[in-house]
Amino acid sequence: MTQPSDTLFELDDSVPKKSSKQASKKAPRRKDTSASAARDISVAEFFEKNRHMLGFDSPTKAILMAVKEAVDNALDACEEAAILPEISVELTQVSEKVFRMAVEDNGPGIPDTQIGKIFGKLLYGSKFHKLSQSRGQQGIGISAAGMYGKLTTGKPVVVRSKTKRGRAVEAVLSIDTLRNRPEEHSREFVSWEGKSQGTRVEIEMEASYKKGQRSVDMYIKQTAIANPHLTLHYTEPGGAGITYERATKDKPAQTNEIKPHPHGVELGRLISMLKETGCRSLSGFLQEEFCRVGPTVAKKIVEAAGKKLSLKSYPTRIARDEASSLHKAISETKISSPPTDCIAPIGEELLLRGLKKELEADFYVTATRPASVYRGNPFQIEVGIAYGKPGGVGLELEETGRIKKSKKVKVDATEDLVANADEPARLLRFANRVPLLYQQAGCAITKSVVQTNWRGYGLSQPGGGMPVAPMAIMVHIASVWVPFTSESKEALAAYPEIIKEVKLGLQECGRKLGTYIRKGKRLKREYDKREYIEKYIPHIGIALQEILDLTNPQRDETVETLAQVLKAAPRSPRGLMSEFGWYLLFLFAWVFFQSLWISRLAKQVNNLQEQLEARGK
Amino acid sequence: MTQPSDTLFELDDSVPKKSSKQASKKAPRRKDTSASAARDISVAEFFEKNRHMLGFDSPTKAILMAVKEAVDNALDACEEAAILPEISVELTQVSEKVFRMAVEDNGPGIPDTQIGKIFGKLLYGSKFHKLSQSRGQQGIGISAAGMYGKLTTGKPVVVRSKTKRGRAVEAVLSIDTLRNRPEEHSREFVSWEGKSQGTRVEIEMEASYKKGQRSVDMYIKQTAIANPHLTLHYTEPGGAGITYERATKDKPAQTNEIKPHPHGVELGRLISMLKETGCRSLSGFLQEEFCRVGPTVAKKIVEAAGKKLSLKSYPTRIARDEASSLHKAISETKISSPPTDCIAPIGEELLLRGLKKELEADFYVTATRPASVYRGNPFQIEVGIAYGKPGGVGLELEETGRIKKSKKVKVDATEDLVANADEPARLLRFANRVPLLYQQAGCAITKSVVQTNWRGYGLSQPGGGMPVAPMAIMVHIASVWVPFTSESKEALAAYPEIIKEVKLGLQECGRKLGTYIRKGKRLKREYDKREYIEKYIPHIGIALQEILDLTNPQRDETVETLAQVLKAAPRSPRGLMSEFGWYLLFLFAWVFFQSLWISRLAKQVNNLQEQLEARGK
Amino acid sequence: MAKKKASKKKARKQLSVDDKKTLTLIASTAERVRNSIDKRILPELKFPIRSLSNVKYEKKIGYFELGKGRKARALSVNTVRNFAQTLRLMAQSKEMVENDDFATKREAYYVSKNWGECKFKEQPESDSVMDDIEALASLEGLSREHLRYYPEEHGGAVAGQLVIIDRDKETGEELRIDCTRMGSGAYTIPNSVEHLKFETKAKFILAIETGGMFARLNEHKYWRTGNCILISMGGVPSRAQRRFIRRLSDDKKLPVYCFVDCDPYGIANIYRTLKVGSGNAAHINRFFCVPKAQYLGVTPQDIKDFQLEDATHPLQAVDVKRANDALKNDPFFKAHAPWQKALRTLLKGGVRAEQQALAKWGLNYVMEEYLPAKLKNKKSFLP
Amino acid sequence: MAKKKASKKKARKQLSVDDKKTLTLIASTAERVRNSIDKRILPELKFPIRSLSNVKYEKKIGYFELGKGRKARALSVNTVRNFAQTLRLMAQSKEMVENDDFATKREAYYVSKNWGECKFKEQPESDSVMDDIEALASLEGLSREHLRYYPEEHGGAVAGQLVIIDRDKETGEELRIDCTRMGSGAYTIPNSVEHLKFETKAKFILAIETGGMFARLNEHKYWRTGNCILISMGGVPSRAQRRFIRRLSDDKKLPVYCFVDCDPYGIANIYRTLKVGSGNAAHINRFFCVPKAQYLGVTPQDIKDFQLEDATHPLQAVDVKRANDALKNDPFFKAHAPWQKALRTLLKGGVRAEQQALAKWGLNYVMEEYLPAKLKNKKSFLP
Repeated sequence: MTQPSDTLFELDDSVPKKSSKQASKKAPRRKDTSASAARDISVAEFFEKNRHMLGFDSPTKAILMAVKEAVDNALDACEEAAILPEISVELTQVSEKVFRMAVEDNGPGIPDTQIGKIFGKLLYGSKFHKLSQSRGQQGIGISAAGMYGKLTTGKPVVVRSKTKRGRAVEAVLSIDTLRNRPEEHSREFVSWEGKSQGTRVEIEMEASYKKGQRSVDMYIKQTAIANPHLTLHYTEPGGAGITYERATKDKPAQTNEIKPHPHGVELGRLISMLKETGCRSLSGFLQEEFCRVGPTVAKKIVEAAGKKLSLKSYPTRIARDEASSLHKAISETKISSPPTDCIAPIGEELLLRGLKKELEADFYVTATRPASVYRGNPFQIEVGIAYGKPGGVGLELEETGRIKKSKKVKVDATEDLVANADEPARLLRFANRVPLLYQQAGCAITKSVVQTNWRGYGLSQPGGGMPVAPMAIMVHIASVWVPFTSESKEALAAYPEIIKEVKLGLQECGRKLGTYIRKGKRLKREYDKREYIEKYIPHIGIALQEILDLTNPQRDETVETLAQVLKAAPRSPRGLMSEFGWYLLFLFAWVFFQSLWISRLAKQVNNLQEQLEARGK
Repeated sequence: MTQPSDTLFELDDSVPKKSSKQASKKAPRRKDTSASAARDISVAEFFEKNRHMLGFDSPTKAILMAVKEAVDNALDACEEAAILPEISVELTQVSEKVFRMAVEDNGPGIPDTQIGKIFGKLLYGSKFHKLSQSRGQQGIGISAAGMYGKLTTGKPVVVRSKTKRGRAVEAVLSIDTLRNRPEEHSREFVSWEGKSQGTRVEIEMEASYKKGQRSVDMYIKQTAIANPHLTLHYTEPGGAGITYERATKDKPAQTNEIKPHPHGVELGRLISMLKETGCRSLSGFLQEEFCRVGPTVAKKIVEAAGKKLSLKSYPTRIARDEASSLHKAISETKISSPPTDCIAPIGEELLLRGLKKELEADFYVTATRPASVYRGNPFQIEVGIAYGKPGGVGLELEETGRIKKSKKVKVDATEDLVANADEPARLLRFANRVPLLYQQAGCAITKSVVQTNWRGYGLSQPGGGMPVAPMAIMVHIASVWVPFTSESKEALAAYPEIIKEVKLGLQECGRKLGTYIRKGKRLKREYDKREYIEKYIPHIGIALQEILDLTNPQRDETVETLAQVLKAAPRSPRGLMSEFGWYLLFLFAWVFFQSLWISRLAKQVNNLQEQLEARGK
Repeated sequence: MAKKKASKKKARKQLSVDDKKTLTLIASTAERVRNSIDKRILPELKFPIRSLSNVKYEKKIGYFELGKGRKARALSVNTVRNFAQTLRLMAQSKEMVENDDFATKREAYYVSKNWGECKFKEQPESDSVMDDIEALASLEGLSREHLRYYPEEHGGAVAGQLVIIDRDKETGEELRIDCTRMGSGAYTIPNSVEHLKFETKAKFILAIETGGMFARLNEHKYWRTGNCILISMGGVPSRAQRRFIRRLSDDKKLPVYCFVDCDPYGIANIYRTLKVGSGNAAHINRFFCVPKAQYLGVTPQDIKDFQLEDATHPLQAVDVKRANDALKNDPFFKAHAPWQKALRTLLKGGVRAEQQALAKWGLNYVMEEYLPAKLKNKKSFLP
Repeated sequence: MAKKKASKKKARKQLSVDDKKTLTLIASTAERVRNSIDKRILPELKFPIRSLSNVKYEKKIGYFELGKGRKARALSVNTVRNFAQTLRLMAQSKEMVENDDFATKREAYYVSKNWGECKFKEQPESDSVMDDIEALASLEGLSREHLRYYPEEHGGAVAGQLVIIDRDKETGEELRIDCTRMGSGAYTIPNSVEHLKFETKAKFILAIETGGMFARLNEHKYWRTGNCILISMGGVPSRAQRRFIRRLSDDKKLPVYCFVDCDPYGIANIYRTLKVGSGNAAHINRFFCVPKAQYLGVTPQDIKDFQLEDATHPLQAVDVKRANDALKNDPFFKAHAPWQKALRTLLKGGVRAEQQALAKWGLNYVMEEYLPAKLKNKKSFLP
């Protein structure tokens, strides 16, 4: 079965093996026409043939995907090295159908030995095996962009990199799809003036450049929103550059890698972990390989797992049936949620700044939910809402209590991320600070927005779909493992835990928005009503004059008096509170009273339970 | 960069390498906590973590996917070995959430050496590198099913296989996801009574079993329709078995593998082919590596490619720029379409039999389109339509010309694949004879159905969506490479060539359906009208009697005469042909005349062109 | 502008008692408002609540009556426009009473176009304010017609054993209109009938739903054989029709027999409105309903008795809803067991029959057979 | 059944000329059908085509006239039901003429319920067959009323300087109805007016769109000051109204002035129908249209002349469409340049004005200012 002779030709990369005896290195596939010859398929070959799965299915989308992968990598690198990122993206049109993308960062640079694999090998990366928050996770993206460039233009990727201590290196390389390994065309030291460290990637590819909701421009703009610590220079093809300045110098919090949480591990995975571990006791295994398991919890688990297992059982010798009992025991044991220092949300304050910087609106609100867990993976949801075209409500309250019209702000419509009043709200989706531009309909975030009752916040929501309002909704998920529905990372899978959290976030923002909208509507009403007074009082005078045959001075005196009385008491208690209104007030009061009552009871129950548990121990 | 020392530990499988020096074979990942350590990711690990991408995203879907992969493999194996397939599928409920699937075929069996890799390694198979029609193509399916089973129940796959000459072997194995290689737990010779050859796979998995449009039952039934040469035994969990007998003993035509067509090759691919080829001249390369290229075409291409290239250019030495010219030259040279003996459609006749066998309807029509090409890949579209609940129109014409009511046939509603009259038509999608049950909305076939104008055939099509009719539409694509939108193989990508062909097929069937529907409607009208005569003639008698003071005998005589006259000339020419009608007839005649004229002219043009070309050569 | 025009009109010779009452009502209302302002208290107007919740039905009284519920509308920013419009419409009313003139509701709406900002934007606005004023007036026993706001619709046709006594408004001459001498034509009821007097020897009034049936009975002088007065309603009777029938039946102590289609609309809308008025206009019922009215037919029972089954139409969903509403929510139908039974029969039968359905048995079957048969057995009438 | 009933009726004393013509038409039609059958040829009926394509308008004649287009309906499986129904309705007509009776369209529909399978399912069916018969009869100068099928709707109210001479059908007595002596009420036009005679000293007829306006003019006896006859149309005039106005204006050589809202509906529907009839019922226009009618107001010019701008409402989309249709497709409006101009003015102004809008200047402005001003300058009328 094994063919050790073959391995002598190999470099350090996995090379497809053939069951045929043919061994020519140059043309490993030629002549191998025996129909039944089953063979390994290199993952690069697979994705080359199925590149639409990676998002490279149209020229318009391809350039967006490439920019996205390059920028994501640059940001990840800067953050890992605790550098305040400054990234430039430059698109150049080479010929009618060919564009060159260049992305340069001020990150730590890439060690010589890594350059080839990072850019010339699929499924290679530092992020897949870790449970920690990062933009990339699969080790496919940037290599796939290079592969696409090579496939459509024949041109390799040009990478320039300088680490703090090393010299700047420029490598020209492509991916050997048959073997899924890098092929270096050249590598040389170069001088890189004014650059202390950083990486620059250039890829030429067949592409088409368009503006709009799902364009590179949009990706760049949304990236600036979600990464307020980033300075981003962007040059569109043949166009002038634009710079998004950073809004803060605070870098995102450093995140820690975590071990898997016991509740997220499936039986099969548990069995392989038992087999692979270096631990020599079950107790040690549980505490070492998982988070949130200490001696007490380990003991509880093992006890629940039945008599065949003890704390000292040797992990690699545990049979399937016992593993199954162990798995059941884990699922039945109460274990605290995973630690959340592994995820770094943007934060309500910074998110607010990001929104205000890039979206012109009347009202902003943001919410960062507490961390939660799906399938053992911690995640955290953030929601932001920008509402109202400037000047939309158009009224504001002076300090003295008078209402006045507010000034109109000029809006550049092409740059506007906030929907028009008669359009569905715009939805901006982010995963680990990366904007998601495609497959909105299939995304768990969209589902959550649609399932939220926006009517409760004073918006219209025709047909139970997206709310229709001058509004942009932003939703960000930060997680150690974002559950994308496909390799092209465009939409979230609909885990109920995620949908629930997004909805809670939307509701939190929605309530504040609702208050704002109601306030706006009330101001408008009051303003209109005061105008009424001035309009209609004279007519009461005329009518009284006609009926009671008053003289003109009598009439004017009555009008004057009435105006004074009415303004002194602008709202008669009856006008505000018809009989109906009093009932309502009473009911509200009752509800409030009851809720106080309920919360007190709940606290009591909690206290009692805690006491009970404490005694149980 | 290379670490040859590591390779000594390897078997013949690709094992992930670590850049750290740690080399413990038992626990290759432990302790490797350095955050920046980039590493290979095994493709099995990747898909284990992303198993929703393969279709294993819910327990209901998982069992369907597993059955599908197993049956597809069995059918492919039988066909490759030219065996008339007989397959049995058996589902058993093991516990509340766990089911066992067993699929057994009478195929050629699997050679000992292959069993492990076929069931215990992702991206391994005989079909990926060939351009020939088969059900499986990616080498992922059945191994992924096993991996899912292991992950959810911890139980390995049990494979039993017997080749014609060998002894029956039973292997128990699972996939080592970390290394993407098979792990055999046991292998032994067994006796397999009454079995001369075949394979049996058993997988236990977490699953849930439901009936309905996207169930295992539906998959089985549709498989029987698309594979009329297959006998299929199916046992549902705890239920009685059902057998779908084959409708024909003719096996599908054997298909040939083809070489790629020059027009389907992208620049990057061309460059690698030039580098990998064993041919020593450009002329030879073009003729050897591609289909439809002979000496003349090769010459034309090379001439068009410019002066730097000649027929004798050494392929591996052709530089990128010249390759680019060559690529352009290929795309500009006229080359015949690829051969189509690489695809085997079901055929109109057999498709009709399949439909009649499994769908009860009033009217059937099928169409097999000529083969066509997308991105250099030959494909062929087949369409079938089953229309009308039996007894729906409810009238038939006797030989004598009398209309009578036809007998009602009892229909078992639960078994019915034909939609009800007020529902959208059911759509049955097939790719290389495999039913596609999920993602109907995103499929190119659905797009084609929706874009077809069904109103023209007398059906309603509200809102330009699916036609609403008591109807099932079946569409089959046979191709050497089916462009699925994802690894779970549920929907076709929307290539314009494919959409065009599907629409043409639908139109071909639609026209015949339209004729049938119109005939049915006409029969119904005539029947109703004859009844009229009997109803209303007496009233003419009464009216005449009242106005003209006729005696009763006079009245009856008039009525009798009138009935005779009316029945002798059931349609008065004026009744049929009002003035308006004559205009129409004239116009029709004119149109017909003109079309004759046009076709004659077209023929002339054709002839002339051919003559011209002949002279040009 | 309106004031100036008014001064051109000749002064009224004499005011009637009702007119004086009306002027007093308007003046006292305005006076209260002005006094309130002078005391620097926000003035308010009190209106009866016009909704079903403020309505009661007693068999004895025979019509829906307004309850004691009042809503007070205080002057505030919310109500100032409505307040001004109410007072201006009252001022307009005063002017019309003084000049013996009137305005239709539509005209009143147009008059407001001269009020500047205070004008009504749509007629429903002015109608609503007018309804409030009418409700206010109804407390003093005054109807909208007393306030000189007349309905747009005229009052349907009258024929038969009746002499109507009117006067020439200009000359003061008494006019005697003999409704037996209209030939195939008929007398049209004016939109205010308060001033009419009657002479009759008829035994009853027959109120008919459709113009077609009225034409048949008039053409064949059924009022002579039946010794009655025929009144065509043409659907739900207008205010003027109801008031005319009410005054005629009160004055001359005549029973009123209602002859309408056998369907929930004929029963619950046309007949019910004629007899007891409507719930949401309870403030006017005391003037406009005809408690003496009885339902002659077509009854659900008639469909069987006169074999009309194959000349019926199925009840529509809206019919069924209307009938069920009547059964469950309408105090009138709830108070009368025979109606409960009849409506249930109707619903069970599932069909409705029109007056004209009787033509199935011949065009004049209705005069020659149906009406005589029904009148002979008044117990078959429904209350 | 119908036959049996009929025999019970007393025989008619004497048939009028028109009645005889009617009976001849029915009999000859039936005769032709029977002869055809006897010759074993499928019988056919020829009807004039009732559509705009078979209509012509000449200023001289003054109304839409039926062209020469005929459609032949041969008996066939397609037409047998319709054929039978046509003949049965004609038989019914014969019976009614002989008995001096009539049926409304609705009654005719119900009569068919006794025809078994041959009965009409819905009234539109019987209406359509009746329209065909009417078109057939119109070729002989007979209207539907001659066939004794009367419309459902009555004919609106009449007041003013007119004595209508009718007769008591039962006693034969002559009845003189004096329309100056109706008080605040009015005379209702019956649904057939062929037998009426008139006496009048009035100078013109004023045909008024709304009941409200009619009530005002009648209440204030405008017919006395204006020396005219007032007729209330209440929207598009019914057949009986149009025939009444036509016969009155023909008999007494009276001009007819039309006073309607200034909007496309008032102009293109109400006035146009009164004056020239409608395109899709051209077969009846010779009886029903009033070529002498003139458009008094409210004209688009009046909106400016009488400063009604702020009492107008914007034209709705349907109004604009109607006006454009009239301009482009209506032969009547195309034949009269003043109307072209007026409609363009209306469209340009973009607003419509109702009769009641004049109330803006005071309730009686219409009698005291508007009508006198208009009548003084008849050139301001539109043709």
